[in-house]
Amino acid sequence: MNAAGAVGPAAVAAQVAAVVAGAPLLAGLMRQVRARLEGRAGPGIAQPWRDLRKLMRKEPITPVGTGPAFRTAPLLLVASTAVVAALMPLASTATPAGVRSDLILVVALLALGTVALALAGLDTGTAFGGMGASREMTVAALVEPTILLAVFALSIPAGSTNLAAIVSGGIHDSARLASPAGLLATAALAVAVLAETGRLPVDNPATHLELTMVHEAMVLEYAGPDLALVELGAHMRLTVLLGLLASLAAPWGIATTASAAAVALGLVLFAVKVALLGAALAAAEVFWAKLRLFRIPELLAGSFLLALLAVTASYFLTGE
Amino acid sequence: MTHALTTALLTAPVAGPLLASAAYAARRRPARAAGGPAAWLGLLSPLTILLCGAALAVTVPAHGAATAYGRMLRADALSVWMLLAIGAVATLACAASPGYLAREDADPPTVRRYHVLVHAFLAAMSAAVLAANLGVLWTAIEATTILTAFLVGHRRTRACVEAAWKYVVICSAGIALAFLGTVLLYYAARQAGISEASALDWPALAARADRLDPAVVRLGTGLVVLGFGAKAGLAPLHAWLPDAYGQAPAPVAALMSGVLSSVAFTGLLRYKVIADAALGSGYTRVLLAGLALLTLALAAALLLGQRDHQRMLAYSSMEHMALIALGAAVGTPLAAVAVLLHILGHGLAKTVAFCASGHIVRLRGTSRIGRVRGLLAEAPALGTAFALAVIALLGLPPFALFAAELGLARAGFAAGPYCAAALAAALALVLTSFAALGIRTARMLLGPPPGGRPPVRLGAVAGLPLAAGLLGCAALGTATGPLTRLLTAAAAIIGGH
Amino acid sequence: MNDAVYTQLLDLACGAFLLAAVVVLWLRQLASIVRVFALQGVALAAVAALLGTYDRRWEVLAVATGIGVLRAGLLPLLMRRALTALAPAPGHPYEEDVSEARETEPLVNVAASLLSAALLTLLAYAVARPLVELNPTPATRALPVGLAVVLIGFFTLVTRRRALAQVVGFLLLDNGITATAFLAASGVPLIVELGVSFDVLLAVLVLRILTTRMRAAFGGTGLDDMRELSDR
Amino acid sequence: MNVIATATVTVAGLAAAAALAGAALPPRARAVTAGVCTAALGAAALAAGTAALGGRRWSASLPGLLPPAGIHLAVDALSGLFMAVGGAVVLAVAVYGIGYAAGHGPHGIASRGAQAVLPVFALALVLVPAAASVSTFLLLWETMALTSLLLVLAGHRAGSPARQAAVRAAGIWYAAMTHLGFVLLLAGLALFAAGAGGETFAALRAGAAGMPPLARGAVFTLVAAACASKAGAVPLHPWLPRAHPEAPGNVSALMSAAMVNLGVYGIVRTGFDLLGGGPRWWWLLVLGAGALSAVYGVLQAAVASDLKRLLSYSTSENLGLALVGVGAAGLFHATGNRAAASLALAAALLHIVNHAAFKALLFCAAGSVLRATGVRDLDRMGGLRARMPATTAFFAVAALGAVALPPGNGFFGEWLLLQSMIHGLAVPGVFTAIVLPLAVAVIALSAGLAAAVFVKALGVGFFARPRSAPAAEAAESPPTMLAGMGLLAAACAALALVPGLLGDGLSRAVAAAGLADGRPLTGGALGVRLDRLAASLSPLWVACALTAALAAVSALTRLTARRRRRGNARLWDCGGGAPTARMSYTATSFAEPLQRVFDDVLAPEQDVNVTPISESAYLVERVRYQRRVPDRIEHRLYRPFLDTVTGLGRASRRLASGSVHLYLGYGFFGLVALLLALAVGA
Repeated sequence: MNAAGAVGPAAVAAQVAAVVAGAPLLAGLMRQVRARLEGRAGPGIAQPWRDLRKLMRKEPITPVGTGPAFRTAPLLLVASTAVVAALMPLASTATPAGVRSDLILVVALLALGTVALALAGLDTGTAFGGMGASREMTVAALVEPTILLAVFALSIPAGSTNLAAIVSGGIHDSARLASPAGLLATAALAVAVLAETGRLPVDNPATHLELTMVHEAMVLEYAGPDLALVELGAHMRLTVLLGLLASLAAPWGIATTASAAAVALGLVLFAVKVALLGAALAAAEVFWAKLRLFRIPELLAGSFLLALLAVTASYFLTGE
Repeated sequence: MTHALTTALLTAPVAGPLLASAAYAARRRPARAAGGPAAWLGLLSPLTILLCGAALAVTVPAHGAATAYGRMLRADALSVWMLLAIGAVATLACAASPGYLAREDADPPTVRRYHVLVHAFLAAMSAAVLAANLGVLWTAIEATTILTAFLVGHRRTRACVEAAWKYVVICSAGIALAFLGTVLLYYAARQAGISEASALDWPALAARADRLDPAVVRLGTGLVVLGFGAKAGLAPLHAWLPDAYGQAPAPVAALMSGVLSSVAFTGLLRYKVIADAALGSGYTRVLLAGLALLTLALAAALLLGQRDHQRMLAYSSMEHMALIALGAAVGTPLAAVAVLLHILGHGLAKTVAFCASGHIVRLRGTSRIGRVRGLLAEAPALGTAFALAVIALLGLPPFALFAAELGLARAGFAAGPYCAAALAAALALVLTSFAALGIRTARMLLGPPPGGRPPVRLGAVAGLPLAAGLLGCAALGTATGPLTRLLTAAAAIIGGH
Repeated sequence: MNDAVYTQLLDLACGAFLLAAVVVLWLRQLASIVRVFALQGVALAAVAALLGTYDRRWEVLAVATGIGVLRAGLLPLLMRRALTALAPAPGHPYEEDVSEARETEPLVNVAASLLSAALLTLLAYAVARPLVELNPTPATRALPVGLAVVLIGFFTLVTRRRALAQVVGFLLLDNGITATAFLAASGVPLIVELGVSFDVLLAVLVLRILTTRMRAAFGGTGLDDMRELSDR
Repeated sequence: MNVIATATVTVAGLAAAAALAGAALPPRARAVTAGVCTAALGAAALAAGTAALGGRRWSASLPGLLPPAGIHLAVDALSGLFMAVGGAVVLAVAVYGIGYAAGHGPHGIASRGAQAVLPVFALALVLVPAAASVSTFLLLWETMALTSLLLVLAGHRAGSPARQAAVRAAGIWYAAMTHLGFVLLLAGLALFAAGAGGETFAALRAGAAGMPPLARGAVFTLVAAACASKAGAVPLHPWLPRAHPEAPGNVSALMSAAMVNLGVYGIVRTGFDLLGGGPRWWWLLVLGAGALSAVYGVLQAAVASDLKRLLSYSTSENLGLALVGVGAAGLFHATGNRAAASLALAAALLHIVNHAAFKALLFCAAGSVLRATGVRDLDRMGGLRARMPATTAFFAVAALGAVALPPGNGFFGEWLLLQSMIHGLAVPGVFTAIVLPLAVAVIALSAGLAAAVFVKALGVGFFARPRSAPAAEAAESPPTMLAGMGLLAAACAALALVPGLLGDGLSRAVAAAGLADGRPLTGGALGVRLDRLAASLSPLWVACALTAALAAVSALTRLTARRRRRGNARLWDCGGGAPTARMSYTATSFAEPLQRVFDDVLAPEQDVNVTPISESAYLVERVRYQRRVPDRIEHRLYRPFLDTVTGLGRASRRLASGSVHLYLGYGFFGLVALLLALAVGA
């Protein structure tokens, strides 16, 4: 096996490692940005990591009346997100996973984690678990058309749903990204990402008030290592989705060749891009309020419209 | 085939039942009201018809039409097919008769009168089928009206008298119109130079029909269609049907609905052959298709509001006769095959349905649909027989009516846009009838047994004819086997031009 | 007999034949109706006899005799006997009840009935045109009369409330057909004629028997009582 | 002798044997013998179908049967696909049915009649795709309809009066709608036969090109409407959510997994093979109906709380998706994009195969639950995973397929469908630019809602704690039922992991429909690659990656954790403390947000009844709250029509008033009208 052959698998491993290790840091960064903007000192960006370590040390707890679904959901959440991290061309398109990095598959794998958590929420048999699951699935169901339509819009210029192909197409032909279709699709995808990751204005990750909880209500019964996994999974999802957004909107720097240096550069740029995006999101969240649950469809309808416009625009601008 | 044998085969279907009728009339002292071996002697005459039909079914397609008594009686493939239908349905009906009479607790004179009339009725139908002369055909059909009038009024209740009166008055008036039509046709034939002896002779008329005056034939055929249509249950003179079928003894209702109406319709078909040769097929097509659609619409509308299961079956008969008429209107060879299959299939299925319906009336003491519930649970065999008969009548496989309706649809859509439109309308109406019939049957059959009584057994004597009828109908729908040649030959007579 | 006389006589007989049908519509007393019906039978027999004499076909004469016996004799006799059988027995509380003997209130009143008869006759003329044109002879020119009587008979059947009146209607219809047969083609073949007559006779017998049963079951022969069998 | 011929003859023989066994044997032996014979029938059909998918062909004609037309049979790869699916479903469900029937009394599905009819239904099911003439097709189609109707009615005397009434109503709806479909099909095919001048499929194929466009359009519309009704497509669907739930478990599995497919088969066979494709509007109709059914079906499923009703609406949804694929294929074909057309058709067919596997399993599992608890209402289930672990596992496997997420078996089909849409846009046309994005949105929305639906079904129905006594006392199903479900689960797994093995067969089936000029997709055990399009997917790889990641995460957690032993604790519930079962979320509450979001479409009816106590108007004694989500299409489209027809029937009773004068009057006016017409006409 030559050096070039080893770079690919190494890049995949590096991506996964970066996402796993960086996700809590991203969360910490965002909280820190928020705290500073709100005039607080903030716990520092490593706080999520400290929380996770603390939780991992606690006794694993199985609430009475829950079943295997409850226990496996956190594992599945982290595992599916890790697979997504491996699949996506975050740092390099020239990985062995690149040929399989199908955009639809990525979306589906992320949805798999959501479904697993929702089932876990129902498995507890508590009112909160059920409520969280119900709301989460409602939002997820409504987000789906937006995401897929945005995917559709982004795939048209590349003629493929392969992420690596889309990203390398974006690198070689930057005009695509600035086209109306590209912008509209990215905007639609951004809204969808907010909804998928449970950020404001769709859900408030910091709340524990019954009436406003969505994601938190679902995982209310988790404790100890299980909770750590759930938290880690949520952070990873955010990182991966922001990474996806970054890769699609600003693919510059992602390695297209199997060279170790390019991959390292790509990795650094990935961290920077995601950190910037996260900071921007955190800054924006300071000025947003959470929407009522039944106002969320309006937001999602708006993003759906953007995605639809993106598709038609991409048709009318490229289809001659 | 020797002349004597032919004569015998043509005579027996008329003479046999007549002899049986006479024998019953002569028997002064019926040992018991019903049952016993004597009751089963009644099966001899329908079996005679069936056997003669079978024998003729072998010879006629091979050697052409058989005649006897100087062309008074004539059996072509169509007659033989109808003879088979009469024989089959009559065998079932006569097999069901002893059971019916036993249940009615009829007194000996009534039983005797019943048998006398039923066998005479069979003779009249055979005569109508075998008559070569249109006048004789008419006489025989009018004779069936008179004979069945007493059978409809068999029980002498108010309802029976009412039904019989309506039956006789409406049918006689209708059939009188048919006679007027026949007279006009005779006039046209005489003016066309056909001799007095053969001016009403069907083969002669059919052969020389192109010489007849179109205007007179048009008028005559119109009257005949109205007249024989009354007997066949076609609008506008259809209204006697539910009353008569509802009040007649179940086996007689089966005979009337199963074969009498189609015998009358075959009579009509004979005239249609002449009219088509004289006028082209457009006139009878419009006339028959119009009446068929009208009848279908009436039957569907009345089925929708129906609350009585015997009347329901009567309206279903109207529906089927209308489909047969529609097939005749289409008139292609395929449609003719469908019509003949329909006639025989409907005869068998309707016989089973009416006999089962009779048992139901006996079981529940009423023919109101609303009063019958959970029949399948209460009387499994009877319920199944009724269900299967209705399934057959709804035109579902494997019964013959499915094959017939399939053939009709194919033929109809192939016969030009107007036929296709008529057929589309007919299919819509049939769908309505289907739903109405289905809903009512479901109400009667389904559900738990009322009152938790133990299941009622039907018994072999009552069950056998029902099973035989259903089997026959299913077999006919699956394959015509040895009857195929006869079927083709008969279809050529009514649709072969 | 020369042609002019023959035509005159034939037209006279046909006129009487049609007139009798109209008079049946006019009358209310069932007994009178039966009497007029018998007269019509005579007219019919006369038509047949005239045709037979003119064509010198003696078998037609024989048929005419038979028809005369049946239509002017036997059938009216049967009906008269039915009528007496229906009348309340002496000493019966309703002895004075004449409803059984009268067609008190037909479905369509007498004036409208007569008007309808006129219209039906016109219709018969219109319809019979092709029949006449096929072979214009004095006999066929009278064909509309036969058709008109058929229509009037049917009309009587539809509008009369008494069982016996309805029977008369049916017989008018039948007379009309027989007349048509004679006028058009000097009658149908003998065997057919026999069969037809026999059937008509039987039909009337059946109706008579049913009338008796009706009276036993319903206490009268008013057809309006018979509405038990319906979908209502 | 040809494999297919042998298998087909075997199928017929086994059907006869099974029907006889069902009709004649005593109760105990009946179910076993008939079941084994039916299973063998399924296996034979599967063999025939597989052989046909492998490229073999067979045809036969029996002119003596079904006068006057005769029977014509022919099997090509397209027929083979549907035969194989039908056969496989029959095989597994028949095994399941042996145990299922044993749990019921002498009536119902275990009765003589039902056991005799079931094999005939199976026979018709697997032979419909083999029909090669109009008459044969109609005969088998109607036999299938009739036998399934009889089986739906099998439970007519069981349960409460309300349940009996529901069975009766279901039977009537089913009979009427299926006959409507039959009439449409009859009209369409008869018209086709008339136009093409022959009734065998070969003659139709030869004569179709010569027919005028209007006639072709009429034929297609009629046939497509009939087939769409069979496939449960909106708005011809009302029979489906009634009949499938009321049918016994094994029957609903057969109907929902195998029978509805034949609707799609009819459209594909007629539209592509026999008519040779057609203008865009045909396929827009199909696509529109498919999209409507997909969204409407899944929405109704989302708010349904009756498990079997939920599954039936989901059938409507999935067949809708297949119809979207068929419609898209037609659209691409009409615009000349043959590659995308064959891909879309392959996707539709694959989706049908997948749907058959998971829906049969879902209905079997639902049947097991119903048999064990007598409960169909999700609100009264719960906690079954403890009492019925195997059934729950099977349901979960199938549900994973139904939500179309990896590694389930539904994912690949929908992925393929989306791929065909994306690549279909490569060919210009304003039409496709508008239609395809909407179709993608519909697919996505239905996929998203399907996830909510099956999370609800699995989470509320099987997880948490029992919410009623029957659910708490449920017992696991007997081995034969589990074996049947195991077969289906194995099929689901195989389809999920190595769908590529179907690639050649699918290509042949698409070619048999007259679409492919190459092989739309190639693949083996490892993955699938699309012909001429840059897309590939390896479900096996995804499954392995997921498993590996799961193992890694699990191992890492165990390694880093301080304490390994899991402790038990009371449920916290935000401090509320161990809630009772009555406090847990029900299916109704789960669906409430979705129902509010789609309020305008679903138009739920609710009814609040407040009873104050007698002393005071302000104190409430009882509040009765009732909410139903009726099938709105049925209410708005069918009810008024049915009411009108019923009113017409009632009014028309006056036509038969009993007056002899009226009756004679009909004749008199008929005569006068005839004479007038003749007089005027002359």
